[in-house]
Amino acid sequence: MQTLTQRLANPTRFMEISRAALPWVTAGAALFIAYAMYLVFFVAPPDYQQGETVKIMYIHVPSAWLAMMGYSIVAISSFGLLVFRHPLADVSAKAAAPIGAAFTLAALITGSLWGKPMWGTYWVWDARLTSVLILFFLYLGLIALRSSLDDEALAGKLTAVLALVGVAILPIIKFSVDWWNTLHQPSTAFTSTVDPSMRTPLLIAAIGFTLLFIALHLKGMQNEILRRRVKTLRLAEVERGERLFSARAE
Amino acid sequence: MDLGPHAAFIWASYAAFVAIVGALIGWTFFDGRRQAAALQDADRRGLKRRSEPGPKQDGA
Amino acid sequence: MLLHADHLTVERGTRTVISDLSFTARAGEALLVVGPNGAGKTTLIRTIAGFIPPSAGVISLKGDTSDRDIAELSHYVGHLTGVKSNLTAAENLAFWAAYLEGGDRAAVSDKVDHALSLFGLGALADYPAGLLSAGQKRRLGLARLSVAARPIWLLDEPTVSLDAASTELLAGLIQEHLAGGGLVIAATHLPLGLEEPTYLRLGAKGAADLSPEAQP
Amino acid sequence: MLLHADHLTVERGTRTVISDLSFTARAGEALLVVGPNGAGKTTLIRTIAGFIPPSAGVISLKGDTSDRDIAELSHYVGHLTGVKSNLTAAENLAFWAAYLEGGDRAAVSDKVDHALSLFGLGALADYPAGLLSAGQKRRLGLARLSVAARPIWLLDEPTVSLDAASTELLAGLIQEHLAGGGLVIAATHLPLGLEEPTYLRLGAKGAADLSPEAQP
Amino acid sequence: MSPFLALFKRDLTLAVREGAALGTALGFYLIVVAMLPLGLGPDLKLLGRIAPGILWIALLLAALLSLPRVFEADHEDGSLEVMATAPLPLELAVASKALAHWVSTSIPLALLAPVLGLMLNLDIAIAPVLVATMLAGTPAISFLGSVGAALTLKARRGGLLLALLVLPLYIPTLIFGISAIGFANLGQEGFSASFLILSATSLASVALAPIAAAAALRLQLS
Amino acid sequence: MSPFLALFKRDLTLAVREGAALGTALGFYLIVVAMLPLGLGPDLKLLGRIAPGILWIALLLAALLSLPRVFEADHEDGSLEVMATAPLPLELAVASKALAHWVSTSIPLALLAPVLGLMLNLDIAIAPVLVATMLAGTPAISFLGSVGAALTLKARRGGLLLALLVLPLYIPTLIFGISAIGFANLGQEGFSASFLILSATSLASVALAPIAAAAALRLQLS
Ligand code: HEM
Ligand SMILES: Nc1ncnc2c1ncn2[C@@H]1O[C@H](COP(=O)(O)OP(=O)(O)OP(=O)(O)O)[C@@H](O)[C@H]1O
Ligand SMILES: Nc1ncnc2c1ncn2[C@@H]1O[C@H](COP(=O)(O)OP(=O)(O)OP(=O)(O)O)[C@@H](O)[C@H]1O
Ligand SMILES: [Mg+2]
Ligand SMILES: [Mg+2]
Repeated sequence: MQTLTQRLANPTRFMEISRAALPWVTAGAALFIAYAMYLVFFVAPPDYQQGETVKIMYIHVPSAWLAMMGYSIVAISSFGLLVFRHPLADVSAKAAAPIGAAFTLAALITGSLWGKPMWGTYWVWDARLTSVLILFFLYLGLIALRSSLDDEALAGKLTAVLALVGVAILPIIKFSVDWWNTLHQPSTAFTSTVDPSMRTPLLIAAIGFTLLFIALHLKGMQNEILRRRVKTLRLAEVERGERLFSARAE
Repeated sequence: MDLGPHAAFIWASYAAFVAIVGALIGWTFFDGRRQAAALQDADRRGLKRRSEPGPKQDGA
Repeated sequence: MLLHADHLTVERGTRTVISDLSFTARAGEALLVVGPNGAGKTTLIRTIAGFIPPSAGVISLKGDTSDRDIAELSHYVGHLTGVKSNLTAAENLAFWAAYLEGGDRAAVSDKVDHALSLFGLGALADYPAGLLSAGQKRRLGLARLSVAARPIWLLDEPTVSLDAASTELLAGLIQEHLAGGGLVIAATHLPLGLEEPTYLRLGAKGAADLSPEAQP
Repeated sequence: MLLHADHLTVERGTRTVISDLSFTARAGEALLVVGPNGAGKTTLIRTIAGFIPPSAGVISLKGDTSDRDIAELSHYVGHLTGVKSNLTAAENLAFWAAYLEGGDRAAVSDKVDHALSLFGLGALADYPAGLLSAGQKRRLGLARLSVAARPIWLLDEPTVSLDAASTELLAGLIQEHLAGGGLVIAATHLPLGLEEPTYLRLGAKGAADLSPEAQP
Repeated sequence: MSPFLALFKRDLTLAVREGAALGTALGFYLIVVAMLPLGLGPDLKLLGRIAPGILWIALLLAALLSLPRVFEADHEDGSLEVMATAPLPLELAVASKALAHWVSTSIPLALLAPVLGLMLNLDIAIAPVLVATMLAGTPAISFLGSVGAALTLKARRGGLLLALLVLPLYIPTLIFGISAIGFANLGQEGFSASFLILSATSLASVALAPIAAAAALRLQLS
Repeated sequence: MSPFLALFKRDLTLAVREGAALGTALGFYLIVVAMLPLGLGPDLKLLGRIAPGILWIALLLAALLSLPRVFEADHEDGSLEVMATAPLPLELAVASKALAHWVSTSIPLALLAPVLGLMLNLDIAIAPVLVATMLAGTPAISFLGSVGAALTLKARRGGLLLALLVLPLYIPTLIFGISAIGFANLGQEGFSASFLILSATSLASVALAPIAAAAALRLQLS
């Protein structure tokens, strides 16, 4: 049987563990990103077709991956909230959404800026680009729905329902390039077609940005837990003020 | 460093990326500070109320 | 100052809620409008405030009113509090102070501080009003009465969701306002604890009976 | 049949409204849930109806329930009437009869006629429900109880806006339902005029006291 | 009469009696379409070319914005609570209501489309195909929309938020609806593939959307 | 601080704190614009040509649908009643609120327009003119819209009805906004005439709309 206090104990343990882990994750992210940037700008060769514009790849591709990973985290957390009613799941879903949205935006913008020199236009309406745009809309929808409900517990659960409805977008993004013949690069997923001189920096950048994502997610969850504690304390203060004031009559 | 004819696009995309991710990091950090301060404030008020009786009342 | 209603008739939808009602309220006097549910108390207060145009009769003001109409000389406090959840208690009140009376920042903030501590909300000044309890929100709404000076107070069941302490506080405030030459018209089911109020009893059919014995 | 709540705890928002409440309601017995405003009466009824998932504890049914859950075996009558203004009284009831129990047109229309005359609405059968008064609408909502047979009745302040005659009628209906082996759980501020009801008194803190002396 | 049918019939009756709802949706459709030539200039050739797309998108918006009332009314008057304790699963109740919305709003909008097409110089030969794709695609609109309507039942900023939540889900319907029309212009082959996917999208929505919508409604009743 | 400014400042503060409202409007704008290429096909030349019209019409819809909250919130919490008994005439209060809506919603939408234009292959050279016409024209949107929002304050189905009432009033703004852009493409002459009429329309709305909106609000308070 779980009471309110027992449920609060769980986030407390999360706070302890995440506080210990956060500096290490942050440091790891910084190291990997710094090393990747060194490789990108001073070591990696230009592509024989794309020239130096291939440097955009090292931020574009990790952004695109993290955009999808972010939604996966939201979806898994939503599932955890609706099915197991885990109190941290809602915190996780809420914290992951803006981070995922930011990386989706980054993928869209860097992709557009890559598209102009490569395809001659900032934007084409092909399946992958469109599906990433839809992903961005879904993120916006999640954030907007949550913020337009006053009851936070209800807002979390309804947002979770929406997140699960939208989860169909992930396979569409992933396989859109294979299903429809489009301008965009098909998924190579580190098969041998990519030269190691470009694969290594991409891999290192991807690890670095993923660590950054994790660090931001942990910090975001901590912030949210603090916010909820503040709210609880303030509500207690408000009730207390009410009691003290009422006592004046007696 | 020579980034060829499309240098502007490369720099623009890195700049946009840094702006977006930087804003995200900055906001997360700032929000953390704000919540921590608010929690301290709320804690302090709670403690004060409990240890010392309020000025006008506290017969509850 | 003197507020006089002359053969007032007010209709809501197809019903005549108040018919041929005349009464006078004087400065320094509290007029309590009483009567059963649906008697037309709210309707009367809102008619005086100028929200509902009467279908016959007039409400007029005599005395030093510098040609302003009743609405502008009145504080109307109805069932809703006029409090924004996303502003702090102090911000809410500061807005109403500036909106209702203007004045520079320092003057506004003095008035707000005074009003908040008067209504026992000083400790909660910087909390978002959405966190306040129903009674506290209600008090925040009533605090408007003290941030802007208005000769006429129109109150519709002002004690709803107030506890004993707040009710007493409000009664004191009303008494003070009356002593300063103010005029209070309040719809209420409770005696409010005022000294010598006048009662205006509305009947089930809008017939009125204005006498000291008509008290609830 | 026997409805048993076991160590029930229900939270609303951050507050624990009902904590560790256990009680049993038996077929043929009326359980009246009483207590001050905010004690959690509505919360309890809605929890039994399955709208609010309890944070701890279970509510279980024993007896011949053919494996259906409590919600499906219950009539829930809350503060809202479930009446559509743009349908006539008869159409409203016919819809609920068909929706709650199905059946062919003739059967439905018989049930509707019977229920309408039972609740004194026979003359108003073809009036758009929007024109009915608050009490008449309420009766139309209650008439649902008699167009579909359900062993459990969950009533939340069923006498609100009912006059004396209708209250009596409702009491009779409840008594009849109990006599037929039904089970009634009602939140109420009034005694309802039932013979020997059991009282479940909810305190300000959700503490419960189940005894005949606990009656209001 | 079965509960499902009873609810369906009630919702249709109400839609007919509260005729203004349908009128408002049709009026909105009309005016959005009428604004386009004003915004794009009166080049008839251009208009005729983009007409199917315009008609589809305006129809999406009109159907969408008429959706919130689907559950709001039942929530406000307490019908939803009674439905949640009835033998008919809430999922089927939602399906019945979405179906009623389809019949009472989406179908009239689809039938109005070719008429508005005249204003946009739509090729008359396309009109039957246009209506056919709309009839095949709009069930997805009504059913997916019901999820959005259920999610935003208690939300502030109803209309705009609903659109933001639901329009992304409508994109496949839009894409295949338009591509079916495009193929019909050229030959039969691609048309039947697109039309099949369009219908499949609708069927999938009809099957899955009520589950999500019912879950959202249950959460809000608590 | 003057009452007018106090109200303006409060509405802006609320808009910032309830940031999601603006986000929802921007998101709606984005998604409506994004649906068009999906409906019209990815022909970039065609898109570039119709882009200004599309951007204008979608902006109208987004601004419009974000309007109802402007008065609803104040009505629900009783602020409107207090404002009706304050020294500041209700007309000026309405003007202050419409101005706040313009600053907090219409301006961000106008600034987003050229970014969305990129997706529609809008000629970059037009972008400044587009934004200029939108800035000149959107006051009419916010102020005329406030009349609609005031009229539909208590109506159910707010959004759709509001759109039906107000969109016809937006037509002059749309026509002159578009024609100003068209002229700017060719030469300066016609542009300044259209731009002047556009600005005049806005000024007239700013002057007259608050009177109508305040009258509508007073009726609903009674
Ligand atoms: C706004 C436009 C763009 C968007 C939304 C976008 C989206 C994506 C996404 C979602 C992925 C991850 C795919 C996966 O892991 O399966 C990806 C990968 C990739 N993108 Fe883009 N992209 C855009 C523009 C471009 C452009 C212009 C290029 C270069 C010509 C490009 C080259 C790549 C490459 C090389 C990969 C890695 C593929 C792999 O190895 O898996 N993208 N993009
Ligand atoms: N907008 C309206 N349209 C039609 N009738 C109305 C309207 N508002 C109120 N009424 C009717 O007018 C009568 C008087 O209502 P009013 O609210 O003034 O009563 P009251 O004395 O304030 O009652 P209470 O003590 O319940 O507050 C009631 O019968 C009510 O039904
Ligand atoms: N949705 C909710 N969110 C948070 N708190 C709630 C919610 N609903 C009710 N409460 C709180 O739960 C408590 C119990 O409410 P409930 O409605 O069950 O009381 P009640 O016994 O039915 O009172 P009444 O006699 O006034 O009907 C109250 O303090 C109320 O404020
Ligand atoms: Mg009243
Ligand atoms: Mg109750």
